[in-house]
Amino acid sequence: MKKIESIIRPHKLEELHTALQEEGFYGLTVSEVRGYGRQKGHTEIYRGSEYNLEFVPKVKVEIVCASNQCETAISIIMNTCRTGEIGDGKIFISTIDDAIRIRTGEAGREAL
Amino acid sequence: MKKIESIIRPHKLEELHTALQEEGFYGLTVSEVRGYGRQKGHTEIYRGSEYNLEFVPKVKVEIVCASNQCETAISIIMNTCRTGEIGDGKIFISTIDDAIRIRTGEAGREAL
Amino acid sequence: MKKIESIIRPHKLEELHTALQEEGFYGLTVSEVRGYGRQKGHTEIYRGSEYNLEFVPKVKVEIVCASNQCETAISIIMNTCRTGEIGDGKIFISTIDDAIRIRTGEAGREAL
Amino acid sequence: MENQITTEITNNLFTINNLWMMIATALVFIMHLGFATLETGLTQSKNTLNILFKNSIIPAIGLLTYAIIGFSLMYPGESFAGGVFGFAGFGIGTDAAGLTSSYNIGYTYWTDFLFQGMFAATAATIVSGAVAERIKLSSFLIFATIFVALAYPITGMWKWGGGFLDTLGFYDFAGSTLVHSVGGWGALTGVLFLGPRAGKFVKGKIHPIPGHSIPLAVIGVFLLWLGWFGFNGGSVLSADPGLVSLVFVTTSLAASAGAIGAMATSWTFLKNPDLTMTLNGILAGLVGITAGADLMSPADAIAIGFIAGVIVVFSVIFFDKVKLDDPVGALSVHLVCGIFGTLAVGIWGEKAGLDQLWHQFIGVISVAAFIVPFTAIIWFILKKSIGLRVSAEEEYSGLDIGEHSMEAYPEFEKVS
Amino acid sequence: MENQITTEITNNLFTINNLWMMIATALVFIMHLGFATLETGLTQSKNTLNILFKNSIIPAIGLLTYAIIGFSLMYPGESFAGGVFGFAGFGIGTDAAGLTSSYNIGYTYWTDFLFQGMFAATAATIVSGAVAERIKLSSFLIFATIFVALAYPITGMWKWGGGFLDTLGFYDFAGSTLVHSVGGWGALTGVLFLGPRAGKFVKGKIHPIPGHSIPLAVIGVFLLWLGWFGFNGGSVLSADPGLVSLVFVTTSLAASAGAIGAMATSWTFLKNPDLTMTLNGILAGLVGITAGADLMSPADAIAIGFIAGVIVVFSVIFFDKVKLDDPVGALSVHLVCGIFGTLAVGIWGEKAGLDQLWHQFIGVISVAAFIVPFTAIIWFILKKSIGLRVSAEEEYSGLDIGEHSMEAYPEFEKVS
Amino acid sequence: MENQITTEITNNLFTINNLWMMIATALVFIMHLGFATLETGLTQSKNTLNILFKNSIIPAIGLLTYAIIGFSLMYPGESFAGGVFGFAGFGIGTDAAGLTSSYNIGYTYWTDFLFQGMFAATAATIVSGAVAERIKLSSFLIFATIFVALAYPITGMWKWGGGFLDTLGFYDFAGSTLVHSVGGWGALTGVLFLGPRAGKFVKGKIHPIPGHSIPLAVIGVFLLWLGWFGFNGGSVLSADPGLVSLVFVTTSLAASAGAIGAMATSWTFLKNPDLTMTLNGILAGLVGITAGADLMSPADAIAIGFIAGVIVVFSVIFFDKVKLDDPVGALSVHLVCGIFGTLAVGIWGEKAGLDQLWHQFIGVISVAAFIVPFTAIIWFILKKSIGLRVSAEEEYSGLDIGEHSMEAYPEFEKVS
Ligand SMILES: Nc1ncnc2c1ncn2[C@@H]1O[C@H](COP(=O)(O)OP(=O)(O)O)[C@@H](O)[C@H]1O
Ligand SMILES: Nc1ncnc2c1ncn2[C@@H]1O[C@H](COP(=O)(O)OP(=O)(O)O)[C@@H](O)[C@H]1O
Ligand SMILES: Nc1ncnc2c1ncn2[C@@H]1O[C@H](COP(=O)(O)OP(=O)(O)O)[C@@H](O)[C@H]1O
Repeated sequence: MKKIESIIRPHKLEELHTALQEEGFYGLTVSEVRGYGRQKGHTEIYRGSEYNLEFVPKVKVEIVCASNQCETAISIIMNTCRTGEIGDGKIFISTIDDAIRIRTGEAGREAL
Repeated sequence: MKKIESIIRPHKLEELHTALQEEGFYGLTVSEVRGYGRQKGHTEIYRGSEYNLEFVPKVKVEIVCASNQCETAISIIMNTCRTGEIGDGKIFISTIDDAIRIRTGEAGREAL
Repeated sequence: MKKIESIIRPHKLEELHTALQEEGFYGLTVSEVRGYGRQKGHTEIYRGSEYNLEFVPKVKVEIVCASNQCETAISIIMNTCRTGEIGDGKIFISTIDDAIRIRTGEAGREAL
Repeated sequence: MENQITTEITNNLFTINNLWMMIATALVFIMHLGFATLETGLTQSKNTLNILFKNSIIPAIGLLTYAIIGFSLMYPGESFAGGVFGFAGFGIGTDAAGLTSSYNIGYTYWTDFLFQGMFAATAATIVSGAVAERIKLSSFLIFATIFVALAYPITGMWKWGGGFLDTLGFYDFAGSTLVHSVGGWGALTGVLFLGPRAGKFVKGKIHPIPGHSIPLAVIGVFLLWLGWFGFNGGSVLSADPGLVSLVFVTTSLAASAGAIGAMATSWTFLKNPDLTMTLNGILAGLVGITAGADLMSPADAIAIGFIAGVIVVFSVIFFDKVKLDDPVGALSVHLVCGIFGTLAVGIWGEKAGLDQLWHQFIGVISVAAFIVPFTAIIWFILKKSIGLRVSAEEEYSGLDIGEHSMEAYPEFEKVS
Repeated sequence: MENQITTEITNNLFTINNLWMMIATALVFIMHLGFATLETGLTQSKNTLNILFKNSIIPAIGLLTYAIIGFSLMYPGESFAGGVFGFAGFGIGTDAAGLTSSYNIGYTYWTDFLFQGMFAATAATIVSGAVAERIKLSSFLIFATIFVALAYPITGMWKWGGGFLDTLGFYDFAGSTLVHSVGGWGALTGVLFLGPRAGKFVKGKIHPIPGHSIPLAVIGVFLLWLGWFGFNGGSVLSADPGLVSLVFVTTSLAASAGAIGAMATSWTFLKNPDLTMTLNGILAGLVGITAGADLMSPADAIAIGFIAGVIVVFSVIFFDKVKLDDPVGALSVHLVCGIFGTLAVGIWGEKAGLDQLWHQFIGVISVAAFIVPFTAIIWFILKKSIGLRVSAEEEYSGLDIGEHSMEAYPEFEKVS
Repeated sequence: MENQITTEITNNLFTINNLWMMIATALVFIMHLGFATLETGLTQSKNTLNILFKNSIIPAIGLLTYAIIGFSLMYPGESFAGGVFGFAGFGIGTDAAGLTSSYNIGYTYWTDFLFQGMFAATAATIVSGAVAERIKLSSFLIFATIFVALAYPITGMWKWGGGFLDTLGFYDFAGSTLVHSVGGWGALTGVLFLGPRAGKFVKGKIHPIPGHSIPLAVIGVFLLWLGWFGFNGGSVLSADPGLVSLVFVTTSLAASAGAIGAMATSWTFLKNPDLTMTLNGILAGLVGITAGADLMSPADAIAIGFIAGVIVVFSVIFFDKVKLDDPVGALSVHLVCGIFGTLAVGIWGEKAGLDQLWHQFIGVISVAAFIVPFTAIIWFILKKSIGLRVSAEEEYSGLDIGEHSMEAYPEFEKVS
């Protein structure tokens, strides 16, 4: 079982989750984050003094799926979130030992 | 060492963390997330136009604990957060290589 | 490839990210979390009734880096975020299977 | 010639007086915004739109029902029969005389209607705060309509319309009883029928549910104080310089002393300089002075305000203790301090005396004796028919989504 | 002696009248805060500072240009030549006579200027809401300056300055056409030249972009209603008790009926008691009654307000359907209900009749025939020169950062 | 008969004048809400409740101390001895004559007290903004009480109570010096004793700490402008049509020009149309015109306002440069522009001339010579006794939790 964490542009979220649903991914978790990579933030000015906001608002999308679905998920993300401009974001893949559905107690792939 | 990430109903948080403390789990991290699984969001109407909010507000609770405490933690979560209705949430378990307490530099189980 | 998740005092963030950039870490993701460990929250009073806010506002900083850079990152965090007082926070290290840069499709260390 | 001069002088006075009464009307109007922001600030963000909806529609309901029926019920005039009930017919309207000083030296017929109509609507608003965060929108709107159309004008007539309380010698300058207690009693029965919000009292313990925006609450209280210049000052019913300016002073000093009283009490007894209590203290002082604002010396006003400020703090705690859940403190401010202010007329100021105290007491009791059963019956019928309370699920996810399918702050909810 | 007495009596009346007109001026002033908070509440938080910037600078631009040129254009007086255009020279100023009742029994020269100047600025504010969230700051400021300096006073003169519409018998008591439609037509051309906000209409579907703070919107509407007491009440141009108090009543009843009309319509047809529609309903009622607030009976006012409240809901939906993107509903409230209110003078009240209806229609058409091409030309020139619209990138990240390098709520954006 | 007629005519005038003065009082009252929201908007959310607490309690402290001692100190009247100090005894009260035109043709005794009392409280509020986000609540409350009870009325008497500055020929129409600079000097010593907020100046660099809510700041500035109609317009001390309406015009034009001046300056020199600067510009124009609002032509008012708007921007930057940390710009607005406005009376308008400029200068210096050491001593004693500043830990986590164990926006903090 894999967890695919992607940090994307906030306004791409709607497209991404529609595409995921169409391809049969029926669960995801989203949170608001800030970060930087190649893309840095901007300069703000307040009452005559400048300051740098290096952090850019992003959205983190977490998808837990069976290992064999991992490729599909990644390609959906690449297709919907890529603009070719700096700031498109990153995907991190890691391994999940187990998943449990609280309502039923089902575990493993059943739980997804 | 394991990380137990659970996505639960926001109003269950208080019960959960009281129960965890009683059972000797003295640390956790919470964040606000949105997501969907079986449970989808609702329809909103703004000035005559409908739109779907598929995402449901949830709370993510992260508990890092020794591998042998993992079972206990999970059963506490199941006991407190299960209502039997769709929307109870999910638990994801993964492996943590190491933990460090910043204040003292202690690592491993000492750090928890 | 490792993910270093540290839960730190919010006002240490600026120092930390400046130090990281100086040492050549050019990417990170930040989110607002609440939690407790040794450090608990405080008591609030509203219209005559007390209640405990056990959760303390913290910031979670996630850095994904090559395994051999992990030590350096940790020591930067220890140096900038440690005050010696309870509440300094924790670091959790875990393994990342792969990273992908959405813009270019590069994977692995190239993507960081 | 001389006649004409006298007429013109009278006309000028009439124009001045009427001008003040119109401005007082506008000031009372802005109290509705004060109530709206205060109630919003002291409740949770998930119910914000719902509360604002009620507060936005109440002035409309209040003015329209007052035009159709309320004004005639409260000031039946000629057609008035007996001391308890009178009715001058549906609708409003006047002949040319209603626009001259022969109607009243203080105001025209139209000003009269609008000033009184603005008062009427405040009574319903008081209820809205106490029953917030759990009442069904439709039930509340029906209640509010009946309440301002019937309950408020009927008791109002007993004193201001020349009814039996007026004959008796009961005194209520600007409505500690006729407006604030009336609203307060309706709020009390509402709270009793509805029960507390989910999560407020768990296993015998009080769980505070903090209001989501203190700035909104502060804006509300300042606007209410501002509006009170019109509420009390306009109740002089003319621009009489001595009387209106005295009322301005007693009103402001009572509000000030109420703030200090509540601050001191919360700081001493609750070990916390509690702003929400201090804000309630300002309102407590204002409600407390309302019944006798034209009778008090500055020292009296300070005494009444200060005591009201102390009372309101203990009252809030008391209602929590007895498990009556009132999110904004409306019972403490309007009911408890409304009664206190009414009685205060018998204790301080020009009319002080045991006789007067007794008349004041009769007034308080009479109004309660009508409003409590009257509103209880409405609540009861609503409960048995369409239901009073939203579902537990709706209460948990908020009335904004449940009743309106909208949110007050959609960006906090939407990820995009 | 008698002479002196008569003078003093007249002076007193002059002082009263002028006092009311100054207070009315202050009330119209506060409408600018009402517009500011309403527009802010109904738009996204990332554009909040930008909207507030525009609304904070508009009164300044309005009053200064009115002092320099507008007042002379609108009320050219003596030097007035022909029915379509007149100009009395740059700047303002008066001799001693301008401060006495020989200038006008209702107000001094200074009061006259300031009351009219406050009106002028509102016309530009109406545009600001409709073009929000995508217009370049500099372009808007240039447009607003030309609009209040030239367009508003020129058409205003046609009626209030004694121009051809006045001669014709066109009636517009407080500006349903001269203020609200004028602003509305400018808003319409602006929306046409700008196009919709990114994401509003995607693949033929309407994607609502909810406003970020309903409490701010409610504060705005209440302040607007309050200000309308001065807007309509001050348009009597004296403190005449009968007329001003009638205007207060018709204004309030129309607002109330507008609220009920919009609530009922949205609840029935959209299956949702929509607060933003109800708020627009209040404003619709106010705009609707403005042209004939002094001519209507209470029943007329209720009819006009209610219909305006119904109209505004369907109008909002209509503009969405035809893909004209107006974030705050300014077109529906000010243009559509401004036209309706103007025509209503021919349908209800003292002047009702086919002749009057025809004159009203001519007035509506004449103003449109001037404002639409005039503003279209400004928009066009701006578009071709410095550009009208911010970049897509700026629109996406917000005009606050793009135009001002600042944020309205920086803490929500900064992690620290 | 004629006598009676003359009396009635005088009474009417008295009633009109007093009515205006009461309304002006209500307008000055609402300035307190303006200050409250402005200061809240320009500071961090973690200190919001604390700031609102201070602003909510200051009117109470101000009015009560003014009733007990301030009014007698400032207007000692008969018992007045010497040009520097006088005292008419504790408390307030009047005989019947105080309610007639024999007290003053412009207002009753009660109106007099309340209008002046509302002014008094504003002086303390000015300090509150400058010392925000780090001062201990108890210390501030003690300071504010002494400040409004003693410092403000003593210097106020020098001019308005008929003291030596009045004799000298110093002119300060509505208080550029007596209110704004007085508050400003108190703020300056406070800022010096307190030091900057943690994190404002780090290693010689300025780190801006942006205010958390621009909408609140805008609401504040509009309410202050509104209140200024009463502040300046009421300082005519009657409803005199010519004078009050001139004051309305000069006040509004100065505010407008201040907005344009600050906008232009920030856009040109800081490359940024900065809304907080523009808002400060409006206030700068208002403070600048205050000393001579009744003496200026429209053109003078525009000049004064514009220059004040330019000054305020550079002043804000200057205070940052010299490391005086003033979160809301109170020093720049009230102290710097208060001085500028006072001197402006010698440069523009009816009284312009070197002599007058010299008198104005003496006035500025005299007030500084008293307020600076007086407030420095209070701050010093407070610092040595109970301490001035909250702990570093409390400053970091916010004064709302530290001083009040509450939060202004608890939902952002609570996960549930
Ligand atoms: N090494 C990293 N560790 C954690 N998060 C990262 C890292 N690099 C980038 N990110 C996250 O990904 C987001 C997008 O990065 P971006 O600058 O768009 O990458 P790219 O350089 O591939 O264009 C950043 O805002 C940050 O939140
Ligand atoms: N595959 C998944 N990957 C990531 N998060 C998920 C996944 N499935 C569910 N979630 C998260 O868990 C939450 C609860 O899911 P829910 O619909 O209650 O599950 P169930 O179907 O077990 O009732 C969702 O709102 C979402 O945040
Ligand atoms: N076991 C744990 N699992 C998850 N998060 C934890 C755990 N222990 C601590 N945390 C997080 O780390 C933060 C800092 O903990 P803290 O009390 O400062 O640790 P310490 O005891 O090392 O001083 C907490 O607020 C919480 O968010």
